[in-house]
Amino acid sequence: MRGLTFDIAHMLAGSLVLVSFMQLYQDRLYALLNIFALHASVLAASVAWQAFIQDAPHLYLTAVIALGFKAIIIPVALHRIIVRLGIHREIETVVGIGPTMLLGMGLVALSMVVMLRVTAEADPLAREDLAFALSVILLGLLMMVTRRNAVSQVVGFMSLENGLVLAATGAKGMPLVVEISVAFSVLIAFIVIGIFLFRIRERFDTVDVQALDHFRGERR
Amino acid sequence: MVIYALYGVGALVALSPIAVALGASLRVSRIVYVASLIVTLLLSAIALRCLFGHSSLLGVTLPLGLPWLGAHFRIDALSAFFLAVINLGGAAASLFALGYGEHEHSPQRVLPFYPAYLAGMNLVVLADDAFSFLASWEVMSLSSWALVIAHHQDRENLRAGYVYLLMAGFGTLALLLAFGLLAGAHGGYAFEVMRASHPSAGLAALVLVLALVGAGSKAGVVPLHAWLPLAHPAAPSHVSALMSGVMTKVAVYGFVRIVFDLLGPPAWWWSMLVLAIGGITAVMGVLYALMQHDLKRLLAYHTVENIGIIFIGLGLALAFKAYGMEFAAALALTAGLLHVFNHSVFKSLLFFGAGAVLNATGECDMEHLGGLIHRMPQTAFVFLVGCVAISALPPLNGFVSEWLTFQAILLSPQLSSWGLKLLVPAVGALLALSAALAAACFVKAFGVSFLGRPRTPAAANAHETDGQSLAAMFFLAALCLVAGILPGVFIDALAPVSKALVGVGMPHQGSIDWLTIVPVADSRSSYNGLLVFVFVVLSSSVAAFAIHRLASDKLRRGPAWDCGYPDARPETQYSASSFAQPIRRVYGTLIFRAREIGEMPPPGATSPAKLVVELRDLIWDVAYAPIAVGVGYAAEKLNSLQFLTIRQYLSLVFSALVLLLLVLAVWP
Amino acid sequence: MALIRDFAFQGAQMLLVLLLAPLLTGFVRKVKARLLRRQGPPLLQPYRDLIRLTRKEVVLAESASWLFRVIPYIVFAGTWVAASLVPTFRGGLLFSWSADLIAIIALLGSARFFLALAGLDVGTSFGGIGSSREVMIASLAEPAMLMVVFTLALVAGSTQLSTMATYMLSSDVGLRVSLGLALFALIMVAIAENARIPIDNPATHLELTMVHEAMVLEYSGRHLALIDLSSELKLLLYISVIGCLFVPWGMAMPPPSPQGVAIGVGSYAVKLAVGGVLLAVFETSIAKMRVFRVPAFLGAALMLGLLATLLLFVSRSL
Amino acid sequence: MTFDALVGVLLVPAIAAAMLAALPGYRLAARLNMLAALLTFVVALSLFFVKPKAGSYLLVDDLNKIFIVLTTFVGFTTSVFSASYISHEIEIGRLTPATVRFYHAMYQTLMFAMNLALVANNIGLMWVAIELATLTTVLMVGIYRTHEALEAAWKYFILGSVGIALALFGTILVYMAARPVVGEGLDAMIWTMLVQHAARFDPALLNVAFVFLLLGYGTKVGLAPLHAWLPDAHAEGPTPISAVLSGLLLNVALYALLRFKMLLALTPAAIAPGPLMVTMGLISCVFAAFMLYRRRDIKRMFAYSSIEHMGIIVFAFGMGGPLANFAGLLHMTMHSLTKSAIFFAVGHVAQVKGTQRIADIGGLTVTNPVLGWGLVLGVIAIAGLPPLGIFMSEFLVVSSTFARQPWLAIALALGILIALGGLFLRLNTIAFGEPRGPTAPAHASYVPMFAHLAIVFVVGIYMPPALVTGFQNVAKLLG
Repeated sequence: MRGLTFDIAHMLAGSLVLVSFMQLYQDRLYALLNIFALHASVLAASVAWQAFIQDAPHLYLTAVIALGFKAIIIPVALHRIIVRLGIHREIETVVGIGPTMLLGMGLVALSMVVMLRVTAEADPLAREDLAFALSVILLGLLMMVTRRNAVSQVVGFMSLENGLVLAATGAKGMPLVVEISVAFSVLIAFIVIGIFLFRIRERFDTVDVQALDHFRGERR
Repeated sequence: MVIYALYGVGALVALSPIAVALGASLRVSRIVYVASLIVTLLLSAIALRCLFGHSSLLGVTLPLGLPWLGAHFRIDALSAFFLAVINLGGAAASLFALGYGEHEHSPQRVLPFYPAYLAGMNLVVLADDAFSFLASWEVMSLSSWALVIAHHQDRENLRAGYVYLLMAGFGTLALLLAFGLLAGAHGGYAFEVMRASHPSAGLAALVLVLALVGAGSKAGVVPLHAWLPLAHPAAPSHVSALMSGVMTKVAVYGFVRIVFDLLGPPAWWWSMLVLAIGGITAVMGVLYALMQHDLKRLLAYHTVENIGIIFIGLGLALAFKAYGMEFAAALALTAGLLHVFNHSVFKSLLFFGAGAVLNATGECDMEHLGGLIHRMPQTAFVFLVGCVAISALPPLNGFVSEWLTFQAILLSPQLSSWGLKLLVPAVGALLALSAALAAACFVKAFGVSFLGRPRTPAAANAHETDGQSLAAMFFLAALCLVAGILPGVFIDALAPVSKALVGVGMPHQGSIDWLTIVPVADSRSSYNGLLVFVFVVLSSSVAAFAIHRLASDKLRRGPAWDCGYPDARPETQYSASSFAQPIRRVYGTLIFRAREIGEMPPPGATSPAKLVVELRDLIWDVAYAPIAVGVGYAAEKLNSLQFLTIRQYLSLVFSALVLLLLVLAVWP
Repeated sequence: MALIRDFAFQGAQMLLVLLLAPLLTGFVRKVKARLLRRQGPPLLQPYRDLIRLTRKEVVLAESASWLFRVIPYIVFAGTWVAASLVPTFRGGLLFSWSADLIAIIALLGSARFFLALAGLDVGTSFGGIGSSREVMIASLAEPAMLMVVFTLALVAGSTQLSTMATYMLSSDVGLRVSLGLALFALIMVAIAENARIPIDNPATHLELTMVHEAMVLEYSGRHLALIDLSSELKLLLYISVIGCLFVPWGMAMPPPSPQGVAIGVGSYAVKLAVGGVLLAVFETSIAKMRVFRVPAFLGAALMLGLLATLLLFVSRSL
Repeated sequence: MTFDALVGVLLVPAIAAAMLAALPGYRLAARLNMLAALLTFVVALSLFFVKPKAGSYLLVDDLNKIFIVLTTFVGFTTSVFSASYISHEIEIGRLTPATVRFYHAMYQTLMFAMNLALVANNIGLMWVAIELATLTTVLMVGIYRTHEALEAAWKYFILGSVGIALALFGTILVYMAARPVVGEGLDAMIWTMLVQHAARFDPALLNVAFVFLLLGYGTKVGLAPLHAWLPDAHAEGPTPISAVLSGLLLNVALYALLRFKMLLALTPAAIAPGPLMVTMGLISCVFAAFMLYRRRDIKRMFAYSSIEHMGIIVFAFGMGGPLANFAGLLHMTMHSLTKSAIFFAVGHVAQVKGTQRIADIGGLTVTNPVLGWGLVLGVIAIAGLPPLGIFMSEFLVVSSTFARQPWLAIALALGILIALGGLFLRLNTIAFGEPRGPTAPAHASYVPMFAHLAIVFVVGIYMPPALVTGFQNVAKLLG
């Protein structure tokens, strides 16, 4: 049974990394949102599995939060925003998809190397999870860096937070305060972003960060 | 004793807020200057008392500054001497300012800082630990900076103040590092702790270099002098006098304190460094001065020259000390310190004179002056005294200290190091050269601005300056004469200082008959200013009497002969730059890349012919301009980081993260 | 008693230099004239000139200041005092210790300083030319002179003229390269300082070549007399310095015996005569150089002096 | 949990925030704001006399006591300044009463968040508090709704939340490291517990954790190259907020960093945090010094100077040792006071001249002498010239470093010198020279500015023994 639980957790976490790669691969906003929803649900699954094997019921709550918020509400809301603001649908990338994927590979390798140096008596499950979580975080960050489009940057940020949740749940017995704070922060973050998008709507025709950066402080 | 001195300083410090509170008016300026005059006089009395042996070397420690250390203050012979120099200069300046300050058009930018400036300089020489020393040092710089930019509407003054502040900060940091070395990792910032700790040879050498850079940048040692001729003239004249005559001496004090007192036994090659720099500074300074036509700037450059002379004396003292020749060391050190005093006297005098001229004519440019001796005879007289003194001519005081320096140089063959054997004569030649050039320089300064015929209406309508200013100038002139004809007294006063620093003092001069001074031995060399003075006065008056009696004393005024050229206009007089032309031809082409471009109008054109003289300050071009350009370049390049997009900033964060993770990955 | 005698000697010395100076100048002129196969002025002509000048009234330029009138006396006094401190026929003068060689040079420096000021005082172009060139020459001549002094002082271990003379008399001097160099430099400096050909021409009044004369152009009457007298004194002084330092033989040393003094006076006269003849010959046999060749000339003197000193340091250390 | 001073410093701002959110009328609101801030400060002062025992959520020790008092004090003076500032803003119509109500509520929320971060005994709680502080300041930076303000807020928001996310990951890792030793659950996040058992933590985990915490909280501290949000946020937000950002929020982030440094220092096998901090501090100092030269906006210039000083402080703490730590603490305190004073002055300047462009401001000492000389004094202080407090701390940092690491000290000294040049280059045109721009008299309260400067001046000359012992204890604590 021990082996199986481990394999499943491992499989779920790994698939989360895989989905992050899929996100990197996308070049259409809607597709990106769908993939993000998938990302969130995989996260929810892995959190639920963690809740089961750690028999820590409060983690189920986290799983539900993840599923509810990130897999459903946020993608839908972003859908709406895209429609409302009439953001054009394809994602402008800085680096081409291919190089980005390669970079991602490198990052995953890096996070493995860093994490596997951790002494083994911290239980292997945590180690694997942390390794995957770190790579998910780095991939999210990579996405924020290589995408010009505000929405995709937001998505990158979200997947980064998913990585955080994964790590938090991987941490055995971590108090609920953390998950709540994560959800809380995501909520606040989302609200603020929403406010900003609308304010920006008032002033700009696009939420393209380039346009936002147009004045850049002292270029007056 | 020291506690009274501190009271005095406290009084000065208290003056600044009072000046701010009372606001700017004639009455307030009188109050401030009278008060600082009184306090400085008291302080100089204290200093002299300490210098002539009645000082208890006990210091006081106030619960200020670094909490666990406290602020240590102490008066030993060295600080007593410099305290005297500072406060004599300060008293003279305050007296002068009583009259001069009335013409100040923005007193509210001068009055609050003037007492603070005096207080800062006093505190520097009183301080007995690194923190108080540096703090007072910076206060001194800062208040003088405020005084330099007192007339801030003139952009040149602002620039001068800016350069000055940067150089001051640079020097302070150098001193800070030097003290950091002396104090060690555990922070033994008190001076007695530093004396006790003996740094290794390499460390000591580093400290010496840092001290030379730090104190030298304040004293105006070439090539760190660039700020000096900008800042000193920019300030009001009594402050210029203080900066040139006194503050540079405080810098010299810093150097002496660190190198002779705190640093322990010197290595022989240190003196080579100091000597070389001193010689170069002396000659470069006077050559720069010769090229100027602004009176105050000329005087400022001349300060550089005298600082060089002082450093030559100090360098010789280091050399002799390194070889354990105490008496020679005492001679050289005394020569240097005596020149410190002399220069503070006549440089203040000359700056006062320049200030009086500035008040009377509104001009400091010699090309616009001339003939002032007719309109302001008394100022002309004291200025002449100052010129003779600074040109190291007997029987005034400038000659005595240079004579002593020469005597010290003549002792140098007994040094057993080859480097010094070859260097010292060369330095002697440089010293002689600078002395001769100084004479030329002041013939120019006095001759062009005071003699001849007025070149502008302003000069023609000049008026004699006020009583207080004249009083201050006559006081200093008298001091020049006294120190010139009775040098023995001053040499004996310096004996305790050299006893404290190199072990012995010069032989006691007061006991020698006829008030002669004999530095080493009777058969070797001796000088008697008094007799020379008496002889000159006697013989000249005898000659005058005889001729007027026995021959004619008739006199008729007529037009100038001038080889028969009729009524030449004042413009045909020699101007400052034309006076300097021969010397510029000789030295300038090499050092200043001096070029004379003559523009002849075509035949028939009525426009006048022009002669343009181009001078380049090579030191600025080589040492300073590149730094400014470099900083500007770096700033420009880095500035692009202000204009990135959010995504690019994120990628900065991202790459920092990846970098650190890589570091962890390869961490053993 | 001894003090009185010393006073007497000192006084005699002062008067002697004062009286001999014009004679020397006249002598040089005479020799020059003869070398040029001219009759030349009588030997005593300089005295006549001086007396005539003192009798004349002074014509003073309107723009001249009080300083202009004081300066001749200062210049004269400075030169005279300097000259009277140089041992001529007898060493160990009473007041010789009141100023050593460096101080004497500095005294001459002060005289020149004031003379240069006088050149600027009236505010004419020629005065300016004179003083500016004078200070340029001095700025090179004085260091050269000081280098010479260094050399001699290092040899003799003193800057006291009498002591130096005594040392030179003593046997342990020997023949030194640096002394030769120093002598050479000293002669060059002396020529320059006394405004002789090739540096300057005391006889000319062709404006653009004047240096010394241009400075004193505005002087007349007694003032001019004093100026001339002091330049004559200066010439005498330099010759006697050379004599006292390099050919001190015959100089009477204390305690003086009458015959010693007699020998001293005689030898001194001989030295002056020889010096004058040599000067005249040199001047007649050479042409005046352009003003801006002068720096090269004096720079050479400075280099010689420095070289002499360095050689001395090196030889000392061996 | 019984009510004590700790709860007080949290409750007062929370209640005040609620009231202000409800309260219309900005004059009354401003007064209430001042009152609440003053009350908080008084309560904080009481910490010196009654020492509450550390609970499992809140704690007070020598370290955060200093921070709390400093924060509440500057919070109070800033509220005084903000009253006059805001009223002027409403007169010229840059702000509407509605936004002002929002502003006041946010101000107290910010106070609450910062105090919470300081007194939290739980790393999770501290993280939440700092996150809250970030979000509130984001909202206040954007309050003017101009292009630049929105852009600045957006930039601040994105960079800030990324940093905060990294910090959270670091926190989780610390928990992971602590769990095997301390045991599962809440205990593994409580400072006091962590510090007790830190020696047996897994070093490798702590290393990774510290990297994330350094980058995460370092972003808030404003270390280069994570600084990008700081200048714009300072330049575009209302000036009181700039003062609070520079004076307080940076300190709070620094406080978190220091806590974790202590933790790491207790674990022998882990990498030494010192070199990392020294490097980043040095980079920030020199970089910001160069950035001062090309500035055109006066508030942005002083924001860069904040980066420079944060660099110096982090450098000092990185060097470690009693002297350097003491210097770091002193420098931090002096910098908060001085920099907020400068921002008070700058705020009034900008209101008088109607612009923040340096090119349009000139000759202040002629047109507005009090304001101008106040600014000059502030710049002199911030440039590290005596007799003001920062000179003392820089003296200690440089000289104590030079004996240990000469090259580092020289680099730092050069940075300081370059910064001096940059600051005075601009000050020359701002305070001196020909007057430029409107010359209306500034109707403002100079009290806060000169109060700060007076404190800085006094400390530069005489440090009260109580302060000294307090700092020295903390310096020992920091190791």
